[in-house]
Amino acid sequence: MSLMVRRQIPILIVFVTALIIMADYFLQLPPIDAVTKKSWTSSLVTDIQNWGIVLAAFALGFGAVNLSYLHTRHISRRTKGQWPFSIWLLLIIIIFAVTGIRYGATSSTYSWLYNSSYFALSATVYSSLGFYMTSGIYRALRARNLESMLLLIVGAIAIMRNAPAIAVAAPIVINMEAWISAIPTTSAQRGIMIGAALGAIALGIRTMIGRETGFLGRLTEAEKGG
Amino acid sequence: MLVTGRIFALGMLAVLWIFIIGGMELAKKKLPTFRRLPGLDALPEMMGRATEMNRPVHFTTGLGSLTESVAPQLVAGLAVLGYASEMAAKYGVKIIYSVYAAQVMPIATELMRDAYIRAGKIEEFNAEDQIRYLSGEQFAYASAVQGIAERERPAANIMIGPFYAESMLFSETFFRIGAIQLAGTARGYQIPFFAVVCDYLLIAEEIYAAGAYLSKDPLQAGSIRGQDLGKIVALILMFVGVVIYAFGSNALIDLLKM
Amino acid sequence: MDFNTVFQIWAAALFTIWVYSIAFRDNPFFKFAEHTFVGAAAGHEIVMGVDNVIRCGWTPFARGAFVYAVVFLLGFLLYTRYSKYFWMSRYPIAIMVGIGIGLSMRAAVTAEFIAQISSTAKIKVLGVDAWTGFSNILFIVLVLTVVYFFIFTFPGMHGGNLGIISRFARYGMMAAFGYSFANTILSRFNMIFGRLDFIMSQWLPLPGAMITFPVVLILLVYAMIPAEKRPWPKPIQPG
Amino acid sequence: MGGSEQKGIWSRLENVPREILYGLLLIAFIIPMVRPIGFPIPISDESKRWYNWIENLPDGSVIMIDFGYSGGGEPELGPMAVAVYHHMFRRGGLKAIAMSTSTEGPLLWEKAMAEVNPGQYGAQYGVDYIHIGFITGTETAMAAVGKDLRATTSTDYKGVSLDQFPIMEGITDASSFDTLIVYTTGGDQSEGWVRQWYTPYQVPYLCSTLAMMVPTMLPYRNAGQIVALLAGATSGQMESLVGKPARGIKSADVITTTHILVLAYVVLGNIAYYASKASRKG
Repeated sequence: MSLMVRRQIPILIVFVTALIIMADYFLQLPPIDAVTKKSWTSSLVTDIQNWGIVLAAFALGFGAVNLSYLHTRHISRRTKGQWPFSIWLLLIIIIFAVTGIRYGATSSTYSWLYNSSYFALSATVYSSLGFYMTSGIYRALRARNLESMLLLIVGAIAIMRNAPAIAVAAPIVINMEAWISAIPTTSAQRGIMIGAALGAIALGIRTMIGRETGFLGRLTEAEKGG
Repeated sequence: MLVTGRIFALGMLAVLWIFIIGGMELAKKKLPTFRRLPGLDALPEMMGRATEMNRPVHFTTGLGSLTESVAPQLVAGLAVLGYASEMAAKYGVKIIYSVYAAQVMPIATELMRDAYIRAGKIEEFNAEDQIRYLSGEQFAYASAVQGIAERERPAANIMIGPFYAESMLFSETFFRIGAIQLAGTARGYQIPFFAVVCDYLLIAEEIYAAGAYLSKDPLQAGSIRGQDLGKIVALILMFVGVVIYAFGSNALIDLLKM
Repeated sequence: MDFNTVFQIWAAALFTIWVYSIAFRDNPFFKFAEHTFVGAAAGHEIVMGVDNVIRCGWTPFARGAFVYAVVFLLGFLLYTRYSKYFWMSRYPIAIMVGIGIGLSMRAAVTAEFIAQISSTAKIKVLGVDAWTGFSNILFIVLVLTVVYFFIFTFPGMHGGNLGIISRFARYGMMAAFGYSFANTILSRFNMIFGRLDFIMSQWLPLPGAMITFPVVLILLVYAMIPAEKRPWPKPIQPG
Repeated sequence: MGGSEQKGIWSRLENVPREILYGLLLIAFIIPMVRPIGFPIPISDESKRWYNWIENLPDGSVIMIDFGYSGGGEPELGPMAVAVYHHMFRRGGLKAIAMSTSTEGPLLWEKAMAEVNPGQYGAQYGVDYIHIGFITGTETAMAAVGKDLRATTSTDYKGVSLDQFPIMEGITDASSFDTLIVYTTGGDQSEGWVRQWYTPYQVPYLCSTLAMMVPTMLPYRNAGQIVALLAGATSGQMESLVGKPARGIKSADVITTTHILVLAYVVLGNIAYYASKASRKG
């Protein structure tokens, strides 16, 4: 009974929801509305999708809850070199959440807060990887064998094309890059894409039939035993 | 009742459904055999080098947890971890696993302990030192891994799982300290960095194959078998399509448009 | 310029410099910036989550779609995952996962499987000039070999002389990765340009910025020195 | 290979400290910013294709725009979005309806609109353009808006009812739109729009992503699922076409100098590698 409620029914929900969403796309199941020419599944799917959006919106709080768990632990244990930062992190979460909810996400107060910190930080954090790439290029981009030679040559041509002045000075790189992008890159990426699509479909099938249960999260005692 | 323009897609989905479920059922009786994965062949070399230099081997499965959509990549990474641990134990090399998702800790501990038992070297296994939970935040995790690289100078680094922006950071750092590297991820944007910097590579779907091959899990191996059949269908369709299109027939393209 | 704008520029500029310091070495300023980033991201997600619950859930509810009361209940159940009753969170998650799988499977089979097959099958190899013909044949061969490369459970397909197929596929993929790599450089450099442009055209012209700039850098370099080698502050000795 | 013997110049060159590599890179960034050179920008066929597509849309066309990028992508995609807005407003007769699949979207949209200043073209909020807010769920959001926009959200991003805006008259679902423009930093988004809008509804799709994402999107472009695919980094081209020089054109100098430096690194690194390998043997 307990396994039923705790495990089988959720898996059944996944199966049925996915099936309805797919059926609405592939089939026109009667009864069909005379005016809109839409099947009965259509309005049901509209509803399910909108519920999904509201649920996903609820789930946006997970990040904050996870961080709170982690960092209150750091604070209570006084983890060396970490706990003052943990306090600051929790404070920032609260400041953002309170300001944003109190004044609204597009209020001038909140956008001031956003522009002073989050925007600057998120714009910078990922760009700092540009530095690592540079030393990676210097040290590792070597023509060691045919494979790495191909990688290097193609990369160098694309780098030249991406620099506007080089492309103007030597227009041939424009044509070369166009060919590289249209022929070898597109075709290799297509090959990878076809494989990945099958992987995604297989994952979907395994989840629908309850063979891929990662989404269930932690296991209950009964499940661990069984 | 079938929606025109989507009939072939529905049929294809049904065929794939049969392939994959059939593949899993058959694999329960007999595991499919796998093609050689050149990336995995590098492991003995890496272990040998670590023995020679008397330095550890570092292992990471990247970011992501078992409840996200990248979970299959993490599972594949863990399967390789089990295999690499057994080999490390046999060679007498210390293997360090850097953990990102806390939930992976108990699974990894069990996996590595089993591996050491299989190698008959359980007395050399020290979970606390070898399985290190670093952080659940991307850049904190990344800088902690960098710290391990710089302090303990592993002779080899193995990265298999879902990697994000930190891929370049890791591969560059371990390259700088002279570690020999094996990397694999199915996250397309990160493969190029691994391809540039790392010595051995598992490309995209290859990591799932590696995971299934090493873990001998019939569900995964069977699912891959089913996908392979799907790829063969794709190959046949494309080949036939190109040939008949060259001779002026649109038959296949019309069929796909059904 | 009003105080708010000036403060905003100063804060953004300092955060930018502190984040870049990670390229050289880990240090407390980077840690401070990083924790601000992680906290702000989580806080921002809450704000947008609430915004969405109100606009997409509360508004229809207030107009009489009372079924949303159930949805709200399910939404709160998501948070049982942190409690003893975590299995309750599986119900809302099952709905989300079901939608996700349904949407992705029904479209992926067309967009990423059939459309790609039919686009490949439509490529002309006859009746075109020699170069186009060569390019097109190369294209087709690469698609086919790369798909072939990813067939794992038929080892016979890769044995003996057939190994050349996979090798060829790897060459094609390596070329593609080289192209991606170059494009990533462009992306990352563009981002760096954006931040440096901000520092140079917005922050440095402000009064005091030119003097503060070197001070910030010196402090950073100091912070990068390992704690035990720093004259001050001394690290706290454990025990 | 012994460490005791003196290290040759090649091996030293091979192991240049990264601080020097980064320092040179910073210099390559800063010089052209201090003294702009004004390198020309060649305009690609793909940029022209995008430009002409918008130019040739019939009057009264409705465009869905996804502001789906995060702050990290702003330096690349912001200039592109601004240039395209300039184009749409200057051309006139188009309805630009924006939404966001990324949480930062609405704030970045406001930033972009402040740069565009639609008032200079006489464009009005709610009449010529609007933002219907961030909608969570990524592909679920795309599918829901495509199936029934009004059922998904009945307000704009500030919570004002959509019924009050003339631009929303007759807009019901994906079939009300003539073109889809997406700016995004996420692969789930750029690919998701192909799956959830192009595949079921065949809405023509103009896609602008980070340069690093372009290669993975190429198969869609080749199969005709995307009309034009542009890296945000090429926004300088769009700015020239539109005649509104801004950050994109400004970046051209920097991109050139830094890319030349990178090429020099590649060459130098390889020379050092081979030379030190040769000297070790000899």
